[in-house]
Amino acid sequence: QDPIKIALIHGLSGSSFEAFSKQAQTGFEMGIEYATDGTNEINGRPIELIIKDTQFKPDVARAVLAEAYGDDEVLLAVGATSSGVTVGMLPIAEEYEKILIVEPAVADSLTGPDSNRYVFKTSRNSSMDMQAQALALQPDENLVVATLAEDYAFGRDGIAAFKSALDGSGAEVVAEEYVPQGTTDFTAVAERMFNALKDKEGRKVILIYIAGGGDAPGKIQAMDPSRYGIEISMGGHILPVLPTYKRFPGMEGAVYYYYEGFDNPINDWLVKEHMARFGTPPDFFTAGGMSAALAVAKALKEAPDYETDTLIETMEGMSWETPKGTMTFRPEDHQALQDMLHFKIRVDEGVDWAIPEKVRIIPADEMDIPIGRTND
Amino acid sequence: MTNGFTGTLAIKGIVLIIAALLLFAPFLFQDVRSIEVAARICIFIVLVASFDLLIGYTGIVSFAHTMFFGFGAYGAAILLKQMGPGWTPVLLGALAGVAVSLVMAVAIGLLSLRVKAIFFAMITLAAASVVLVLASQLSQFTGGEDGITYKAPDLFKPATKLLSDADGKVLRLFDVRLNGKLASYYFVFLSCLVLFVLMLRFTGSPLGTVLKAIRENEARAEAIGYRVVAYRTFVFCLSATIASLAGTIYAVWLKYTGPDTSLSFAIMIDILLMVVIGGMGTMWGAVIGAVLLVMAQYYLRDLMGAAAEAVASVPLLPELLNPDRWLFWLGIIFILLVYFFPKGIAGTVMARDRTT
Amino acid sequence: MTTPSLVTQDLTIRFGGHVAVNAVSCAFHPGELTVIVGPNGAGKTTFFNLVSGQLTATSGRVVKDGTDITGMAPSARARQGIGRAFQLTNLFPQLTVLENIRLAVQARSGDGWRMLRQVTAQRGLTAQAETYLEATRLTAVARQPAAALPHGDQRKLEVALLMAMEPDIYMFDEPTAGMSLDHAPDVLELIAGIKADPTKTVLLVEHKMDVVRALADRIVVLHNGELLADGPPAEVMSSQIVRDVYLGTSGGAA
Amino acid sequence: MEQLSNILGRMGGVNLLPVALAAVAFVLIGAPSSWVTLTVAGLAMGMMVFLMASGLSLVFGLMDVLNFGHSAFVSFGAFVAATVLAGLSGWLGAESIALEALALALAFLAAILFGLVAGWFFETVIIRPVYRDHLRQILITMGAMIVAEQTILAFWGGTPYAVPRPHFLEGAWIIGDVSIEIYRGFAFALGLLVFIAMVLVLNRTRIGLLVRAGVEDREMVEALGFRVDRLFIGVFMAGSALAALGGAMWAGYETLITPALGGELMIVVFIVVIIGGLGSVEGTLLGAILVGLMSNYLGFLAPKLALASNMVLMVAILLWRPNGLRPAVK
Amino acid sequence: MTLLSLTAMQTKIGQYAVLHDVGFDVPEGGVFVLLGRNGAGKTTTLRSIMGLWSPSPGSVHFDGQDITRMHTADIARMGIAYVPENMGIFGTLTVDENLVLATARGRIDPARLKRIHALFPALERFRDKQAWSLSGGQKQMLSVARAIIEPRRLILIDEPTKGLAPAIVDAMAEAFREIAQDATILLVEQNFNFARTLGRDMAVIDDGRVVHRGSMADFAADAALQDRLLGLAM
Ligand SMILES: Nc1ncnc2c1ncn2[C@@H]1O[C@H](COP(=O)(O)OP(=O)(O)OP(=O)(O)O)[C@@H](O)[C@H]1O
Ligand SMILES: Nc1ncnc2c1ncn2[C@@H]1O[C@H](COP(=O)(O)OP(=O)(O)OP(=O)(O)O)[C@@H](O)[C@H]1O
Ligand SMILES: [Mg+2]
Ligand SMILES: [Mg+2]
Repeated sequence: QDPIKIALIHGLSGSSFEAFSKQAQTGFEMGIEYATDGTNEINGRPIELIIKDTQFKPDVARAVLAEAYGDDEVLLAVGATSSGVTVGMLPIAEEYEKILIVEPAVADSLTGPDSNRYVFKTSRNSSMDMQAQALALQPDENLVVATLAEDYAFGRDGIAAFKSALDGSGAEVVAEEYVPQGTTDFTAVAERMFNALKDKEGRKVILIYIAGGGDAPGKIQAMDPSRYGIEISMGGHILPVLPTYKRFPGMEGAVYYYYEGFDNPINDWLVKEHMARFGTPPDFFTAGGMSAALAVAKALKEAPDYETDTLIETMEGMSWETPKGTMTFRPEDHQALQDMLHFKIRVDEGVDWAIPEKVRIIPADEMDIPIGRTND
Repeated sequence: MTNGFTGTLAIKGIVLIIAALLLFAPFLFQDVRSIEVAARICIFIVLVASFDLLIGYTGIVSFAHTMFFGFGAYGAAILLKQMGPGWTPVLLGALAGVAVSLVMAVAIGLLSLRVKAIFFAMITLAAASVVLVLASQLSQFTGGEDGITYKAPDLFKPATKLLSDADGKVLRLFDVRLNGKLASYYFVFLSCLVLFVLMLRFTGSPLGTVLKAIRENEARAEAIGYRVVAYRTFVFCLSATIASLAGTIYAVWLKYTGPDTSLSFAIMIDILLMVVIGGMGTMWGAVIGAVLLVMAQYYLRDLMGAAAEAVASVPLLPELLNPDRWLFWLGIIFILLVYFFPKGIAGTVMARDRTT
Repeated sequence: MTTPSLVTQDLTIRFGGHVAVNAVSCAFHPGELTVIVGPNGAGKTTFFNLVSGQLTATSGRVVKDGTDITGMAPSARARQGIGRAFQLTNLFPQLTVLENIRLAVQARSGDGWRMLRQVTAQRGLTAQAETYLEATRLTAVARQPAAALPHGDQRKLEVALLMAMEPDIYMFDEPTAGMSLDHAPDVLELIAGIKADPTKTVLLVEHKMDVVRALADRIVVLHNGELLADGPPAEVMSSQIVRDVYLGTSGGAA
Repeated sequence: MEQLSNILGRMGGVNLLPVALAAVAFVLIGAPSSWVTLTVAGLAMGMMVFLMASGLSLVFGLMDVLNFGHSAFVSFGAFVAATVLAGLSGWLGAESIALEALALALAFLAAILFGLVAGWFFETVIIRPVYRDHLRQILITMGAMIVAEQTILAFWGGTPYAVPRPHFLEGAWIIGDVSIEIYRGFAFALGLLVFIAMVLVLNRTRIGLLVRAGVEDREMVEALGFRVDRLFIGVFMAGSALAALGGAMWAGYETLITPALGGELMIVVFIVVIIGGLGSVEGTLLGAILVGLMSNYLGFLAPKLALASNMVLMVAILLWRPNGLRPAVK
Repeated sequence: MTLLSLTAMQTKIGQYAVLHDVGFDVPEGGVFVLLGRNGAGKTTTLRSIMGLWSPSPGSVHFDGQDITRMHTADIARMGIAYVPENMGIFGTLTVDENLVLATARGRIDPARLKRIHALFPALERFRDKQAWSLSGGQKQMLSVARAIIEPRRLILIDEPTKGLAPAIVDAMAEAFREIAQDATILLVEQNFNFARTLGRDMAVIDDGRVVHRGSMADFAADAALQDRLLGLAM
């Protein structure tokens, strides 16, 4: 039987984010394994994974994606890690008229106007992060917020999404601060936010939305915002970063995935197998990769034939089970809508990292994720 | 002296072969990746050669070369995005890119009159990083980190039929479809060829000799009557213009422009690597360097994968040959090259002629 | 007497508190060879630097053939016809001897800005350059990089570069320093040849008294940056003050 | 005019720049507590940058070697120190200040040792063939930087690495409305110590002179009876050790580090060395403090401009003084 | 007593054989003069002694010890000073710093410094000036001063009078005579008149070979020999 070829296209060298790519690929492989009960076959055809490296360069990514579609004749491709690289890849899918599943790149724009009907996205987007975060704050008239984000599209979009989630709740954003990417010293901006908040009444929160390093929360916490009654709020993070959350016991926020936060058979299997094989619990990108694989597997099982158009029809509106519950590809822009985890930080000296304990699952339909693009 | 020029001949021969391979690339290698690689090689040859005008011929160390490349790329990209596909935006974009490049080059060039070479290098580095940040901040024009995708002129659409047979299907020549993709490749190839030949003429001209003299001994060049400042500013502008044009060509070819394809420091490092590997101060070196490094970027990984499998039973070796560590090896090879072939490949081979 | 081709008026330069050249006014005429002597540090090289533009005067003027060139860049002065050989050898080390010379010839022809014509096609240029090599007896080493020449030959190349510029005003700064006795005559002969041309002005800094005696039409003595004496060789050399500050007891016979 | 500059010169000349900057900032900021917080933070940040830049300045200023691989020493220093701290996390949890301090000292020592060894290796293998050749230095050290970054990736992986920090350095001193991070105070003290040590060594011994002379004419220094090769190795090792120490210090400040850390800091470190002027430790300190203050003040007053502040500062200073503020070499 | 002895030195620079056969003995005390045309190999000989090039085959013995393969710095520490042809001045250092570097302990003997300043007054006047701004002759003085700032056993001097004013040349000759009281000087000179008054023994190099050895007195007396070996046309 002819194998079904799938290309995994991620950045595997040239940036320290390569570790995330590897998680995504591990997750994908485990997802296929789970979906095929270890046979690695769907409808009697073996799955063949072709792995390619974008080197975190959009031009290289375009070339290897084109190669996957054109020379390797894969059925569909999955990728990539960084948003910029992935944006560059979108038109190639259209050119070759083959499906591209975006995972784990985050940006909203990947399902935006520049995207096309060949693109599906299983990863979350920034709007989900920030809306979930806003909901986790349980906003009301009593809430005053200062926001801190990095000064580029990702940061500004995130804050916009956050504000739109606060709309109508009565909560007030009194300061919006943006720092250059790569900022490592937050004293100045913290002073600005303190000055904006300290004389306000109510629950005062600094919301931090910074993807890069720099440890803004830790540094602002070190300036003791509690003396003005200000608390810090931020979303959850990948496991390697969670040790730094030990400084924020009791903090509440929302996160894409934490292995103890989701309770379903797929996640149980994933956690158990991952612990057994790698000695560590699965992280964001493992779960993401697995979700993408499960989507592919379901589509392949259900589609009557493997023409691209048939697959697209099958996948539009499709719901499937993942380690973090049910996801659904929204028909309009092919973004997978998904649940998020509302957590509260618990510090346990016996655990190396801070534990984001589940408060509740924020169901997908509670969030109002803007539609990026409408099909034709 | 008599058996002299074998080295130079060898290098020229290799360059000619490369040129022939590039000319027939679409017919010789019919897979997708090869064409991408070939186009990238063409563009980087021009980019590296224009950088060599600065570093190799005139002895100016600049880290702003990708900035000029980026101006050209973004010029075309933004206009193609705003105005839709067509030749006017490409031309206007090229012009705009060159204009901005010239303004910046003159401004930076005038600064260079006052400060030491190494400080000049740092200023260019600073300018380049400011532009990089600007590109990410002015996201409404530049698409920010994510860059912009757009459509190239209709002629280059893969669906365009250059020639069609009786049924209206695209005609094939030696099994190669004569479609827009092919046109696009030859657009890249020919424009790069023209730019490269122009630069070749520059370096062989009296102007080229003056540049070398400035590199060797600036004060003495001034003393025998050359206005060093004017010459330096001129090459800086010239090299910026060519880099900018190369950027425009790349933008048209790629149909995507973003910081990582046109502005990032990684490209600057690539350019430096290519110049050094090929050999500074000779245009042939640019060709050889660009070919080798682009090939390495696209194939070294696969090669290492194969090698790692081949030695899978040996301990440690497969770990070291892990394809994801290909940059490690590139770095090592690079150090060895600088160490053992300070003049680069072309320079070393050609230097033999002198000593015989 | 002819009109002077080069005039300095109150030429002065200060380095911090130190006045290296102090109000030197002097005129130089075509067809005349002026030797500038003076103790080490007297300001001879600095005076040359002011005339050829490597340094800019603190005050005073330099006038060539009626044109004020005080503020001009060295390259502009070179194009005005002021040529200069350096005391410390100052060449294009990695270029060959021939290329070194060709650069000077080309500077004069004004071809430096040509971008599309090929050097190899300019046979005339190379031919001219070769005549200067012959004149300085450097033909044998024409294809060697300048850096590989022994000191004496580098000094000759320094002179050859100046010859190739064909200026109106030749300035030699100790051209024979470090040249062996069998090489020095070649250079002196060349200088004598230029001196014979009534349109050329020659300035020469030299410490070897036999050379001075053989060539000088006129001697200018600098001391502590000031013009101490100026006149025909015999007169200047015999003056007591020159003996005191410059020649010393042996009268330069050592 | 001349008189004015004379008076200024006697009062400290360019050394007054930070004071002037602080004075202007005081007027613009208005709120004294914010001003104090920012000034102290800026000074400490400057000191931390100085720690990283001092090694580069030493190697760049004295030996005229442009070491782009310097960032690799910074990253390595950070990771080595972080690894030691992680290994000793038991001591950090033990709530004993002495044990915590010991763990910290050991971590720094490990970083320094690593810097010394790596510096020795780097000088002998990478730098030795390219003395006096700037271009090849830039190139070969960039190659080395790539290799070093890949090595870090291979050893520590690409995921961010959390750095445990002794408890006694956590938090801040709060005085009225002013907050001073304790860690910054520590950084300030350490930076000052390093600065004094360097000034003493360079001024009390001929090392500085010898190295500069050796760069200019290596053979002549040897002909005067000095082993230039050993001297250069020594200086290079010292420079690398300082870089590693700076990296270790930075790791503690950042608490979450990635292999890209050194590279990200490199531009600011280069700017500091250049603003300060080549070859002078005093200049580097001055440059570092200016950069630290400037970014904090601008970050408060006009965050939009903070991004370009370092670049603007560098270009302005170079236009004013083409050789930097306090060049040791003219 | 022979202080320095060169035997059948051959030195290659890159692939050029420069010295083919250089051998002579320098007796202790006095001035030994090495003559030869441009490019004959005089500088190369001095550099080979200093260990800056390495002769092979051939050997250099100093005070009975083989120093052929020793490191330049160790050779210098044996009490050999070198005044190179290009003067080897450290331009970015001041005049005084140049002198300090030439001492073993970093301290200058004030008496010696005084003598040097008396000999070369310019060095006193410009002691805090950066050396690159000195005039050509002043640099030459500094270079010689560095060689004699401490007592040495052997001083190699390459063309010290080049570019010096006659009065200074006289002073220099005087200085050398004085130095030669307690040190040996190996002097490379083009200025034959200068060399003649100083030298006791001498050798002539041509094309990398020693073509004549003998006493200066004999050589100075033999005009035909001078003419043949040096081309003394003047
Ligand atoms: N750029 C400079 N900066 C400071 N001082 C300088 C500079 N150039 C020259 N001088 C000083 O000016 C004086 C004159 O130097 P100059 O080189 O003109 O002397 P010279 O007459 O050519 O001597 P020599 O015969 O030794 O070459 C010297 O004392 C020198 O130190
Ligand atoms: N670095 C070098 N590379 C190649 N050849 C060299 C080099 N240095 C010297 N030579 C050659 O070695 C020969 C001897 O040179 P050397 O400098 O010893 O001569 P010299 O007797 O000191 O002459 P001069 O009186 O001109 O200083 C010359 O022919 C020269 O071309
Ligand atoms: Mg002089
Ligand atoms: Mg010599």
